[in-house]
Amino acid sequence: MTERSEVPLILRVQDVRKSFGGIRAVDDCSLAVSPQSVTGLIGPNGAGKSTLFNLIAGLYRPDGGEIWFGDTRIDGLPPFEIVHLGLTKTWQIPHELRNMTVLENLVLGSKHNAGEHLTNLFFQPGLVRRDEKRWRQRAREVLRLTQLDALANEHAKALSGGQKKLLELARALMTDPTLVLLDEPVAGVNPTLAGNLMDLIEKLRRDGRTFFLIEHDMNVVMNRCDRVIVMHQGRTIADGTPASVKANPVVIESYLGG
Amino acid sequence: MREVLRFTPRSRRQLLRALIVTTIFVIFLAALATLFGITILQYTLAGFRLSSIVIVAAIGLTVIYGIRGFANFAYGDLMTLGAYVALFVNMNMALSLVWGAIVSFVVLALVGILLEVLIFARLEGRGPVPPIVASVGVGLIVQNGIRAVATTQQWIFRVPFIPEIPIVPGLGFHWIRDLGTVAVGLAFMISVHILLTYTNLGKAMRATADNLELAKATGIDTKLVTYAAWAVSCSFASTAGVLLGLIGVVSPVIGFNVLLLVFAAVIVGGIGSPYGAVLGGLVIGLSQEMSVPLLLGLGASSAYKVAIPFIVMIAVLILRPWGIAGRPPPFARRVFFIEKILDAIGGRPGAAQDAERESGG
Amino acid sequence: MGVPARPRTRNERAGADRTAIDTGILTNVGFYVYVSIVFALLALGFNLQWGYTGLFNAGIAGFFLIGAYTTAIAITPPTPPSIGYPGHLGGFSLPLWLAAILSMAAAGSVAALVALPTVRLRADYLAIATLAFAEVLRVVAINWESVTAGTIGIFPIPQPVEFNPPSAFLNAMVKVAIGAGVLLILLVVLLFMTESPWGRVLRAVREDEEATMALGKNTFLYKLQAFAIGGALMGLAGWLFTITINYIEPSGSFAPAITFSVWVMVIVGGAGNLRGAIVGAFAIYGLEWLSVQLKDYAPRELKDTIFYIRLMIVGTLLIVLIIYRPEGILREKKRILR
Amino acid sequence: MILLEAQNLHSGYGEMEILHGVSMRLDSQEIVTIIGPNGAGKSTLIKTIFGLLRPTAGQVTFKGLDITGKPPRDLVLDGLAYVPQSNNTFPSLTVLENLEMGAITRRASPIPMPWNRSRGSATSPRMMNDSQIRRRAIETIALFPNLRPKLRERAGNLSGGEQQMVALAKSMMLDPDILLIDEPSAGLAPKLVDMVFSKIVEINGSGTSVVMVEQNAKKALAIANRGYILETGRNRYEGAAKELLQNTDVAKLYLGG
Repeated sequence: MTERSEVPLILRVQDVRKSFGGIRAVDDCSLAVSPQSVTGLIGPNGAGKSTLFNLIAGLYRPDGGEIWFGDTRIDGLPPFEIVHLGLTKTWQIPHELRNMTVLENLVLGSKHNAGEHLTNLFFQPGLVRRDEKRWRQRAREVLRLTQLDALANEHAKALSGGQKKLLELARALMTDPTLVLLDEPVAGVNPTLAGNLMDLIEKLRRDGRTFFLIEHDMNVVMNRCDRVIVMHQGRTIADGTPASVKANPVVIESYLGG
Repeated sequence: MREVLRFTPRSRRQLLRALIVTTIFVIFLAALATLFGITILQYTLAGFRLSSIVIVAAIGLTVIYGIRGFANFAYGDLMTLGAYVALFVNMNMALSLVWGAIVSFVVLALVGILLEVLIFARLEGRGPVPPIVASVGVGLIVQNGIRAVATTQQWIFRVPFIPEIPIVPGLGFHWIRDLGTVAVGLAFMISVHILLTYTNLGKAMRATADNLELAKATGIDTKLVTYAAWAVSCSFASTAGVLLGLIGVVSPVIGFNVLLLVFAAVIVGGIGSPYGAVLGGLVIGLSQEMSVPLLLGLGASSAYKVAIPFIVMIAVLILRPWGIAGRPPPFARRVFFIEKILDAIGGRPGAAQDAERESGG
Repeated sequence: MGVPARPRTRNERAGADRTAIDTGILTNVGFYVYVSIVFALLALGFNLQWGYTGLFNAGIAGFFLIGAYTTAIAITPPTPPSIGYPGHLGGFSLPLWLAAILSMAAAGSVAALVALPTVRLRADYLAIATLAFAEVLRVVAINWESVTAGTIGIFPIPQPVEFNPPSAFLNAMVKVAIGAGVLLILLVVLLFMTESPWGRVLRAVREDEEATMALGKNTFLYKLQAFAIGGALMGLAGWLFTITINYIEPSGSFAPAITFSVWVMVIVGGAGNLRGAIVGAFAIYGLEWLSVQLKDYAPRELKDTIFYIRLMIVGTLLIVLIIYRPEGILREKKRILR
Repeated sequence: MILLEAQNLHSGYGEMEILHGVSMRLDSQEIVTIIGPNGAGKSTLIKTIFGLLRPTAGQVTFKGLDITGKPPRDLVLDGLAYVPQSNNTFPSLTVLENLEMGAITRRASPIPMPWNRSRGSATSPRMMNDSQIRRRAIETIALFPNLRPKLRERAGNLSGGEQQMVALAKSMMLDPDILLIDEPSAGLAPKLVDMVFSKIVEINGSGTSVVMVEQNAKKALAIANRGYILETGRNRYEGAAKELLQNTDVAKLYLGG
């Protein structure tokens, strides 16, 4: 890399492309996210935001371009390795594990849990027990943090839409990520809960985590994000503070039409 | 309407491609015949005979796959049922087998609609496994019902005796077994082509298979289309069953025994595509029968020929899971070790090795 | 047991065992119990694959066959070809426990090989590929006479314990004891495995593979493990079947109908429920056993039909259960973590 | 004259209610656009009107008749047409076949069957036979001259803009009274958006009233007579398109206040 900014970046996307059946969903998209920030990604429907998230998380393989997470190049890595590096994503439509309890959903987010490896089960039962205990404790902490503790032993399918969104976030936190990609975290969540959720994100940010989120609720984006990146037709068209983005004529045009 | 009749570049390209493939195949056959003697042509003939039956069945199977989205494991037994209905007409009512086939065609079409109404309509939207399980149940009922009613005895259709016509020593053909089967296979291929390209029902079927939601919003009577698909699928099964009985005997397992061949053909050709089914059927039928001299040459039993189609199928599943003629889905689930291997040997089959399940699932 | 004049189907054999040995109802019940245990092992294997991990295996009979033939070849004394019998690979006279390990290893590793290209595919592709695999294996078993003795099959397979004087009742009881012991051990081990964090990941894969991947799990590896271990269990079932039945042949015992019966057992018992799978096995095999028992009492014209009627009942059960009780009669229980 | 009217519609997906009482009306010969930020319930409204979603409360009337909860098939026969936002063509069918599908509800069955009573008989003037449908397809395609050389191409092989044209042409096959369009501009390059919009104006000129859901508010309002602005499942503003264009609050709605 020839140019290097003074502030180290936690995520760098460079000229990433992805097409589906002749339609370019993401078209030479480049952007960067600085650490310990809450960065918003906005743009009209079909701008390629969710596809970009899937590309970053390794669920799709880019047709071209590079994705760097800190100092690691992550495009082409399988999703589970990317998670282990500290990058997690949530879904716009919650992917809760329906027939498992909320607590089970969370404990599944454990990282390097000894009990998840078959050999340890038989050869290191003590370690497995200790690990599991530790992870359950951690899961309970996260549940308290996300105010889901009352629902710990409910099946995930029994939760309301908003609670499922919270569960998504809680589960993502279990993997102890440094960067969380949130796909519409407050869509379908009632305003009070949404407010709490964003407060929680703010708190976690102060603890050192970075959030990169797609959101359509402009109040959230304008009031809660440090920086906003705007995508339109598969590429970034603006990048800056919420106020500057709001005033940017290119953005207004892409949203309102020119 | 002149432009409608003119060949479009696409169909011209296809015609050209078909011609090239045919020429290569003929040259290949000629080479084989000079190398191994004229008997190889007998195996080729057997291959075509098997192919025509497999094609008829594969088209039927794939039609219901396109509309309903599941692999019908009862299909083999429905073929058997078709053969037995024809047998009943042929023996008990002492009519010609042609009448038997026609009656069986109609009866099986009704059976298909009945299956949809009674069972499969209730399993809509539950993923691929529940209908597979239910279809196995249907298969068990049909196969054992036949055993209970008609015993496990083997039967032979009453058809006029015609001796085989020798062409050259070591090569001969039989009017009914060889020409009849291949002709029926061709006729069904052509009629399915006509159904799908020239009739409203066929177009509506293709549209429904493409996009069920849009079909409903367009005003297509998707329920009627589903019934029609079942009728087509099961009546094709009946004809395939009659042909199977014609080249061999009628027994309660004739259909089940070729079911896997039909599946293999459908997968090789690309599941859900009737044209792929034709291609897959040819590949499967020819590869099975023409492998016989090869196996004998290697000193193996010719019974292993039934394994050949599955080797072809597994190869297709590894390299091109959407089949020869199928279109790659926009997202196919990523398999990292296969990607790594392919990257290592320096080539990936198409960019669509990539992620995701929505369209696959 | 003499040289059978022709290969016999399994239901015939069941009848033959009973009438030839003729040691009363207890031996017969013993027969029911140990064959049920064989099915229970198959059901446990399939449950691990489908019930826990969502991998729909239609080739159960194939892995069963691998286990059975591995055992038969491993434990039989030398059998030279003779008139009317082609002989088979074997003569190793290995101990039973070693044969069990070999069977599991053989079936498990073949399962892993089968899984490698297929577990990434949709459920119906996996079903077709595995069914095809099992049928090809059966064709090989029928035709590879120098190894498998073809359609005639491998026999006699030594009894686990030879009694003097020979006692069918004691033999049956020994087999029941072996079977019950194996089943008990397996149940404990499997409960331990499936209720562990490892088992939790399997269930997560079943619920939503993509989400599990995004939680940092190598889902492909887990699917491979579940499929291979399930296959190994089926291999073990083949081992138990071979040592209890004394005779194996490819046409009846390893036909697809075995696979379908196991499906019913697991669906009756409830996917993702180990005890349910065992209950299902005993219940559904009970149906077959009863049909054999009733055969002698049935009117003449129904004698042959009763076996077919049983399979028709199995088919009807599959349809009715999958429509009305897809989660099984015994539901998967909720896991409350403390 | 009021052609279509929705009153106090409550609707959504499953338990999740998205529309909390939305009303709108469409007069004949009008283009009405429904705009609003993402998640406002625009697409839900149009799907509820077209019978793809069942409202939990409220009423939809068409020419004064209650059509609430009528299946799409019957609505197509009544003279409504709907263009979904994405996946709006049949990819493996040719363009011509896609068009023919647009008229399939009025395709007279060669054999009168008891169950296709609602479609009338082959002699009913509303019914068409194959050659009439073919003729109608050629007429319709005249509106979209760039599709003409591609009649025999598979729709799936066309570009995004062309596919949008095919979807429009397909919905115009029966010359509907009302065309409901869901975000015609989504995913299209600006030049193509202009082309699509000019087509919609043309369609409107031929006598079809249009309800158009759009995100691209300015362009949509530029061609519309009136507009409705939704926010979180409720009516926020309504009025003549020109007034809405000048309303400064609208921009705030989109990019936050």
